[in-house]
Amino acid sequence: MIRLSRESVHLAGVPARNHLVLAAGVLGTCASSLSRVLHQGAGAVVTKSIGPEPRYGHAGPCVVVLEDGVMNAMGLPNPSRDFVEELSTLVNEPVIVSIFGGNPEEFHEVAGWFAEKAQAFELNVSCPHAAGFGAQIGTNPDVVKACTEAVKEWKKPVWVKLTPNVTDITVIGKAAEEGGADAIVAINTVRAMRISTGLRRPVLGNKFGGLSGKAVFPIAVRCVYELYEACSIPIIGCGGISCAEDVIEMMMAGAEGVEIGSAVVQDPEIFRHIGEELYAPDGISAREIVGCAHV
Amino acid sequence: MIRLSRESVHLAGVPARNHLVLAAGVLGTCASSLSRVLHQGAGAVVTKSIGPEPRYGHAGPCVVVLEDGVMNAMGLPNPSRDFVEELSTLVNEPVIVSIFGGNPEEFHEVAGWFAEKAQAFELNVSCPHAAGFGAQIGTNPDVVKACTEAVKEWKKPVWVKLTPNVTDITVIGKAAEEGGADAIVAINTVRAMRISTGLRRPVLGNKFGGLSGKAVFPIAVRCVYELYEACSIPIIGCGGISCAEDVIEMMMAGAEGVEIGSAVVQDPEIFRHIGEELYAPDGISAREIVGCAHV
Amino acid sequence: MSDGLPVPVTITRVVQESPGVTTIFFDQNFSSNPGQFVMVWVVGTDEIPMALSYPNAVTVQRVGEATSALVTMKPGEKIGIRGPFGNGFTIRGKILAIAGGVGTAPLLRIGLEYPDVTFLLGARTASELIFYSVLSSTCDVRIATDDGSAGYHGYVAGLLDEIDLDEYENIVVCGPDPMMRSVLSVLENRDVLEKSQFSMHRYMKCGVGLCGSCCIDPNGLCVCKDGPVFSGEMLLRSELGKYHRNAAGLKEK
Amino acid sequence: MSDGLPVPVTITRVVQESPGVTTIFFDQNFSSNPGQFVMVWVVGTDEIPMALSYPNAVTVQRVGEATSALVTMKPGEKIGIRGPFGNGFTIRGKILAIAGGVGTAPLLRIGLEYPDVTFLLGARTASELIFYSVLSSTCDVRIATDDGSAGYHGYVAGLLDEIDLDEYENIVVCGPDPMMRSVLSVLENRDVLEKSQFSMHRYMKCGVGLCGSCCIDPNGLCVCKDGPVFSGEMLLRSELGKYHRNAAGLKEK
Ligand SMILES: Cc1cc2nc3c(=O)[nH]c(=O)nc-3n(C[C@H](O)[C@H](O)[C@H](O)COP(=O)(O)OP(=O)(O)OC[C@H]3O[C@@H](n4cnc5c(N)ncnc54)[C@H](O)[C@@H]3O)c2cc1C
Ligand SMILES: Cc1cc2nc3c(=O)[nH]c(=O)nc-3n(C[C@H](O)[C@H](O)[C@H](O)COP(=O)(O)OP(=O)(O)OC[C@H]3O[C@@H](n4cnc5c(N)ncnc54)[C@H](O)[C@@H]3O)c2cc1C
Ligand SMILES: Cc1cc2nc3c(=O)[nH]c(=O)nc-3n(C[C@H](O)[C@H](O)[C@H](O)COP(=O)(O)O)c2cc1C
Ligand SMILES: Cc1cc2nc3c(=O)[nH]c(=O)nc-3n(C[C@H](O)[C@H](O)[C@H](O)COP(=O)(O)O)c2cc1C
Ligand code: FES
Ligand code: FES
Repeated sequence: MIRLSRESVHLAGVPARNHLVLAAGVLGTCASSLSRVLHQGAGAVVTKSIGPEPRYGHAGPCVVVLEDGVMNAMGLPNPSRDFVEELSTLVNEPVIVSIFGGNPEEFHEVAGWFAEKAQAFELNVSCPHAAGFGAQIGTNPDVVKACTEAVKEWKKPVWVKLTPNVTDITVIGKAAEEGGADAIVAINTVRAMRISTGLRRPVLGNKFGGLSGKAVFPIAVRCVYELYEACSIPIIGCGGISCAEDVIEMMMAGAEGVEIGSAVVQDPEIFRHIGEELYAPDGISAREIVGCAHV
Repeated sequence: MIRLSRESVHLAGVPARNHLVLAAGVLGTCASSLSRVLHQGAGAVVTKSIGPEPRYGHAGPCVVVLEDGVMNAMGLPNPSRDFVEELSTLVNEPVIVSIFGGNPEEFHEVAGWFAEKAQAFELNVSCPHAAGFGAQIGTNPDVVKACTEAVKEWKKPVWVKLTPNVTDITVIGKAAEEGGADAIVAINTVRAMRISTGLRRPVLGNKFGGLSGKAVFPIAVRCVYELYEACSIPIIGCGGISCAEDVIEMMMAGAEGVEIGSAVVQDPEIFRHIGEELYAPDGISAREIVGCAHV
Repeated sequence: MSDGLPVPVTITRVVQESPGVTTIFFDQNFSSNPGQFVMVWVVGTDEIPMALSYPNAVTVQRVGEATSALVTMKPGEKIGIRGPFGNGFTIRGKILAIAGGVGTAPLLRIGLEYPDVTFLLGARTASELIFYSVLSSTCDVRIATDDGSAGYHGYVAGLLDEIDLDEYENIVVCGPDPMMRSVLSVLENRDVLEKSQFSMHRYMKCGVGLCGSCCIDPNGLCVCKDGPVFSGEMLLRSELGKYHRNAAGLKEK
Repeated sequence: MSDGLPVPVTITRVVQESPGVTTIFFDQNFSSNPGQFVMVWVVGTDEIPMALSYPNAVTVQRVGEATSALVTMKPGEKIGIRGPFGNGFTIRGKILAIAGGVGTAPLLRIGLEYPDVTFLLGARTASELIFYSVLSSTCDVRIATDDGSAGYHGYVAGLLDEIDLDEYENIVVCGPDPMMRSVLSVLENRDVLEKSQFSMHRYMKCGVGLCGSCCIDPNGLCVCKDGPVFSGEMLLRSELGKYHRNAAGLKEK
């Protein structure tokens, strides 16, 4: 297997300790858990998505673990503005604040709260199961561009996280780029459902949810590959990554770094374990492989 | 587990022996293999998709088997009009001819060749990896409607098979319904890619392919559920079904019957095995459970 | 596909343990360590964490919407069970169990299945004491009520004064946060923290260490996965008894 | 994720066996039964089925684009391998192997690894005989060439006249379709079909019994999964020697 050198990395404006970033919404509601993930070897962490008002999330079940993935419909629970205080212990750490809103103004407002504390913003325009937010914004290129521009006013790096639940993801990627995004994150979860045959109804409280984990890896690689051909800004690969080999594959598709979420279910120390396998003193620079599968 | 009674079923105009249909493109190029699958217990079979000209398909690799699914980019290889002769041994069998074309006229022409022989047509407006065909048609509701109308002129049942690679699958489902479709089949494969890290390029000859098998089951259930709420014609569920319980789950989402493809890799006698588990003398009628998860 | 979907079970028996607490038995056993929990899907309402009081039962205190729906269910109705999840207690030797209110549920099996258990049972008032009779047949049970209507008059932590803690190899505790914090203080003062284990409860959505809603300060451990059972030493400098986070992640006292 | 993606291997040695046939050795062994095959990904060109002539080699006859690309590859270059796939031969006792042209490849390991093998080797002309010397060190090898430039003058089936077929417990055959059909006829006439096994080749795209491109009439079996080795009895009333289907599924003679 190809191994990478442990280099200090700038992931689209964020000084990260390595290429492995904790994905949004996973262990991301407390400063203490974010800090724990950093200590366990994540190069940077993305917070739970924070919105204009506190939300308590959908009724449960909110998560089911499948054989080869995870399905969730959390419903964007978040403490809203109180999270500014929560982050105060993490000021100089590589923390990317994920935010969402119902329109560009809300994105601008929420970002403003964190303008002092965040190293960067990640815009969640892609959650497939929260009415009025997320994917309902992220399927419209004009809105994506406007939200990106609105947050860009705070002069921080802005990553825009895309939904795969669109006919052509490159249209949305290009809109983010035009809006001034510093990076594209691909992908958020894939809209999905499972039904309990015993109870004769969808298992998630919200009925619909988002699929993540191994099952979506080939979809995520495809999206990153398509975006790499269509856009010129850096791409952060996300979706189903669970080992060092997957990281290499995502990089070859065009990702400069990766985000990892669901894999913590099988291995809470996934960042340390992937890091141990991925990096070696005689490793090569990631630059040598990013996008190399575009032949 | 719920078990069904072995009833003679009319699946959207097709007199089928049970609810389990062989999916298009799987063991579907020879009359002999179709007949074998029928003997092994399929209720009906869909042929390989047939188009206006013979095609030899994409360069290999065309298929890779993943841990939890299959990825393929066959490239719609097919013998075109010669397939009429091939089917002559199957005249009174429950055979659904899958067809594709680049426009409504081609769909009409190809269907015409089989108007005497097919029990029904399935329109492949959904293959995610053949330029100019399949999904490039199936993402446009107007074209889907026109293709359906064109084939409907032959006065045979018409099933329209949809791609999940769209922002809103119900828009396409409704277009098929307006065009006079007798059923909707959901889903075709999900656009995907894997990269060989050792060889530093996409593993499929066509680079992009379609994901099928277990990995896509939650996506297929979701699509069937959405279509059941939006459309009034029968739905045939397809995607990742590999056991009797999956069949029940698809039916609860709204499917009157199911198609099964990739699962033959793990078990070439999958139809017999699922049938043995699914049906019982004291089983209930499928009618009792189709769509029952819409609470 | 077999996977982690909720397992549908049918309720077989509903037993009222006290005015506010009901045990719901179902038709399937789940093998677990005492202290592990399951996510109970109260269909149409919510999914909530519950200790398995028996291999085939949960014991529910009615506090809000989901618990109210659950305690009014009838035999024949179905619920869904995910799990068991979490670590559970490590049990060896002579055991002191300290339970407050419905916190008795995760400790019940210890009282019933292990040979040498002293069980301290606390509640606000006599009618709220649960599992007293079943426990007295297998262990040495001592009682405390806040209002003095039965047993010791005062908090269950007060019962510890009369107990020689050196006798016990393990001290297992479950109850409301303030009760656990006060027990923790007593055990610290009497220098036996290292043999204590506390079963924590925090707002849970996933149960599998993913969503982060159950994480506790200051070390960010997941109550659902790293717990719910933690050593007293670990909890000493934790948020226990000070605050917890609600469903939105907002801190509450 | 470990799965059925092509395994990348590096070519270590390229051996020209005859003007048109080349053995490509690589740096990894694949354990297989003789007669199983792999899908060889000739990067940038195509993926094609090939017998493993050795655990770490395929022996390639140049016939078109992919085989031409493959035989001109150099040590150090990489190819991808999926498999092994298919059933392989069942081998026991004294064996008669009958090979035509590059059909020798799937039989080679039988000649080298089993104790009691008679090997009938056919080719169009002397220079096209492959593996003669390596096989003669381990088996009784007899030769036939269409042009009489070495050994028996005529088709390899002709060699059967001089052989007492009752001596053999298994008869294994691989070669071009017409050659296999003629061997099949001889074996039928001499009433030994039930101990014969033929390795078939048909157009293959998936190798795993999914796409249907390799199916044979009249029973619709997949050469890639149910075969490539079939009993002579099964093939008697098959399409063998009459037609096959090409990549588009069109019948060809
Ligand atoms: C590991 C664990 C084991 C538990 N075991 C038991 C038990 O055996 N018996 C029992 O009666 N109770 C148990 N609980 C507490 C029980 O989960 C809550 O009482 C229940 O969730 C309340 O739901 P509700 O809809 O009725 O109340 P709500 O009105 O929704 O909330 C009332 C209060 O209950 C708590 N709560 C609500 N939802 C949750 C949730 N998803 N996770 C955690 N707490 C929540 C909150 O503090 C909330 O303020 C346990 C909790 C945990 C974490
Ligand atoms: C199970 C099996 C084992 C084989 N073992 C060997 C071997 O050990 N050595 C060897 O030299 N050859 C072997 N072959 C034949 C080999 O696969 C073909 O010669 C090769 O695929 C030709 O590819 P090409 O691109 O060079 O030729 P093309 O120009 O593409 O085609 C030339 C002819 O080769 C055949 N062919 C082409 N592609 C395929 C394909 N995907 N599957 C099957 N046949 C194809 C067709 O008959 C075609 O007409 C085997 C075939 C099978 C099915
Ligand atoms: C429980 C859970 C909660 C999530 N919450 C968020 C969120 O708040 N914001 C967001 O942008 N993505 C969220 N996601 C999506 C992940 O960040 C990630 O895009 C997705 O899970 C795919 O990556 P994975 O396969 O590595 O998990 C969530 C995913 C899960 C499983
Ligand atoms: C090898 C292969 C070839 C396929 N060819 C076709 C085809 O020609 N036409 C079509 O409509 N669908 C085709 N499909 C899609 C399947 O019919 C089916 O929609 C998809 O595989 C999902 O079902 P499954 O998970 O049960 O395989 C093909 C799928 C595979 C794996
Ligand atoms: S409940 Fe989700 S991490 Fe504990
Ligand atoms: S090659 Fe696909 S079924 Fe045999």
